[in-house]
Amino acid sequence: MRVVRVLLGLAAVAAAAGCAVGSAATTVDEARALTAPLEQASSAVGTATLATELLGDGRSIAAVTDTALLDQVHVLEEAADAVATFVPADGTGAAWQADALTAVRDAQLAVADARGWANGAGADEAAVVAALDASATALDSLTATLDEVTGG
Amino acid sequence: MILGDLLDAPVNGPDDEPLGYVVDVRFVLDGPLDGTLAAPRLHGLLVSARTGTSFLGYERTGVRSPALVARWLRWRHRGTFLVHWQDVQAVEPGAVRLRDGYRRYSPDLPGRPSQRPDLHRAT
Amino acid sequence: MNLPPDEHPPGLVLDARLHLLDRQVLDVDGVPVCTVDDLEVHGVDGSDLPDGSRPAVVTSLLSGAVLATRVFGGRPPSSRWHRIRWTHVADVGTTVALGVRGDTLDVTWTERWVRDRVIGRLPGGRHDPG
Amino acid sequence: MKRLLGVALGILTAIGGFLDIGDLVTNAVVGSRFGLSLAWVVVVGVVGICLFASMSGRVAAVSGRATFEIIRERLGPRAAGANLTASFLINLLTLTAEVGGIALALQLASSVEPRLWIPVAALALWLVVWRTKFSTMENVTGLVGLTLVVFAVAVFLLGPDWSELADQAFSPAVPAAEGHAVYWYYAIALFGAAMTPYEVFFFSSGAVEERWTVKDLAQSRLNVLVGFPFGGILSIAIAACAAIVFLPAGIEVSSLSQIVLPVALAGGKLALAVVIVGIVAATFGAALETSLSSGYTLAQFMGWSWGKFRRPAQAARFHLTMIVCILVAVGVLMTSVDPIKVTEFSVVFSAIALPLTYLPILIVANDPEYMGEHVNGKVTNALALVYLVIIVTASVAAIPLMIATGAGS
Repeated sequence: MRVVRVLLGLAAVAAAAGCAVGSAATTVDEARALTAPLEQASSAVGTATLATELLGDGRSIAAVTDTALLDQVHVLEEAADAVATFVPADGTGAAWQADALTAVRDAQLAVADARGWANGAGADEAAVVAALDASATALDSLTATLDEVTGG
Repeated sequence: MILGDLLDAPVNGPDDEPLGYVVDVRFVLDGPLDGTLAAPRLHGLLVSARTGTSFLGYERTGVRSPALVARWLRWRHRGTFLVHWQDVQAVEPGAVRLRDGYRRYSPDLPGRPSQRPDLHRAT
Repeated sequence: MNLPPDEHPPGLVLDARLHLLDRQVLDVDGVPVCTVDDLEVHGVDGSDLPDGSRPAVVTSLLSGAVLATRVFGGRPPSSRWHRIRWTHVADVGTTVALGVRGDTLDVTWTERWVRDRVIGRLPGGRHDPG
Repeated sequence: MKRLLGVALGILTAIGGFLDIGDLVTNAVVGSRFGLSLAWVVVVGVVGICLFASMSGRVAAVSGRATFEIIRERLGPRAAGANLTASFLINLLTLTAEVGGIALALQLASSVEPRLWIPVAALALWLVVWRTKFSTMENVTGLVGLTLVVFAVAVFLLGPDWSELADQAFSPAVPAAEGHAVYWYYAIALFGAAMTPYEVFFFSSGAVEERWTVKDLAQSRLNVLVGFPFGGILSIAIAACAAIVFLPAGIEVSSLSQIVLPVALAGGKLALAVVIVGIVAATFGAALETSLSSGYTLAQFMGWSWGKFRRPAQAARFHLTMIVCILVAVGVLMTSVDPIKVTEFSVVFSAIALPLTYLPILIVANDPEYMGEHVNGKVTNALALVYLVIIVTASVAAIPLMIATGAGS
């Protein structure tokens, strides 16, 4: 019985800790909370670029690239969700959130375009890759800005 | 009676002093012939001060390895003893009582290294 | 503390928990039947509640519904035991071997029910794999 | 000549059968986040599974008793029942992950969404369990699974900076971007992926299925001691592929489609086709092993008739158990749960449950009543005790680490 009580106690502490992160108190915490979904989004864009280039070079088949891009659409959805549900404490945080949301939305657009191209719809490879690169650059520079705040 | 009635039952001495619990029941295949085998005759009870843990037989067999596991389990069940069935005065609901002048024996299994002689090289 | 050694009994020595309970029971063809969940003990005079005044012997292996009470405690109603008479036991080693076929025993009724109602009715269920 | 072929076949199927969805996913995730700095865990895990599998195989060959019969006999109904509950549920979780893995791999080949593949995969799975001979099943999935060697080939084709990879592997350090708790959490996940308990249920029951005797001990030892380390090398190759391509780009692996991209980069369409075939074979083989393990564990605990060498009607409850488990796995997957997430949980829970199966096997392998002169030697026991400590430590640390790291996120 004692073990159960200790476990319940631990669970309560863990839950409380989880809530504390949800309502970030300091600017550093805010920056950190936004960095995670941005890194997730860069990872998705990086994967999408690789999958697209492989198909363009004839090293991948359409089904694999299509699946890889679809998986990245889901990853970006998760990232966008994390940014959109973030509650900023002040004006700086709100501005960061707006920038992050734009960057992630642009990434979603770029990956969706890439998937359209992989399935033979419009655009050309160069344009698709350029859009992905631009999105990656935007995500990276925003992450760099936030990193300066967190000191990471 | 089923064996479940005996196993883990508390054991009391002739003056109702608690001695421990029945951790196992020893049978010997020398009862009256029943089918192809002799019926297992109830030979005695193994009594330990502790109950509720699996002791995996280490306190009764000659197995000494792996050394750490064997030593720990033997230590947990130190003080286990055997009493003969003849020394059991009564099996009451929830308790076993021993008769006056009962004797304790070593719980070691006599001469029983392996039931698979085919697995031992001829010595 | 050195206890005197027990006299060396003439027959094979079996500790119930160590050598009988939870052992696999195999029928005469080597087919698994059940595990030993409990043992039924009677006095040699047939009494159901023996004590040390007269010898007692194992008359049956018990299996089936006894498992639940062994895990969760309590005493099973005797109507729900499945008995395998000791007469049918042919050998005791790392398994308990019977001298009869498992299909003839009450304890395998669930196996037969599942075979007759489910598995035996699916196509290929009664053929050798291959 | 025939004997030599038999030996080669045994080793090759052991290599091909070593990898499953857990190894694929965990190694790729770890490679993309930690490089090769956790490769040592794979080595520790492979030595452990060699020790554990050869011990349970020896017990099964000498005594004819499979793992769960022994667990029940040694631990009694209560402890063994708790053990069964845990092992059975984790095995079911692993089965679910493997079936999901088959569907994801087929999606890679077809673009058809996994939910449409799941029932197809499950039906194929059941048909093989129902009708195919044990040895055919083992050999075919094992040999086709060997195509995963393409991961090792890909590492060479990618032309990595070998000194950097060696540096990661031989002087492991926690990467700057990751915390220590996360590092150790993934160490436990990798250990669980390499030492999944179902492999032991399957291995010991398989020894009974194939009627191994003392005469087959040398062959079985060879299969394990040569086959599993090669399987371990393939695991490290998967991590290396991810470390070479994804780690510098800051890409985190979260799907099966990412795992095959380095192979495509290295070897083009042909290599890609080969790796997809390999993943289908590996996950299908592991799905078969886990389906059978669900039947083995329950039937052996209850004392039911079991085994693929019998007609299904002669092992009715065993076959019914497998049918129900496959249906449950399909039901869970149809809720659109992510099979990769299921996999990540299944390997960690495997690590948690390891001591439950490991200890009884160790004790019986020392019991002359079962083993006669084939009891463990001194060296085996010394090593086995070291592993007992490692396994218990990993098991105890797993849950706190899981909570502290939010399951590695």
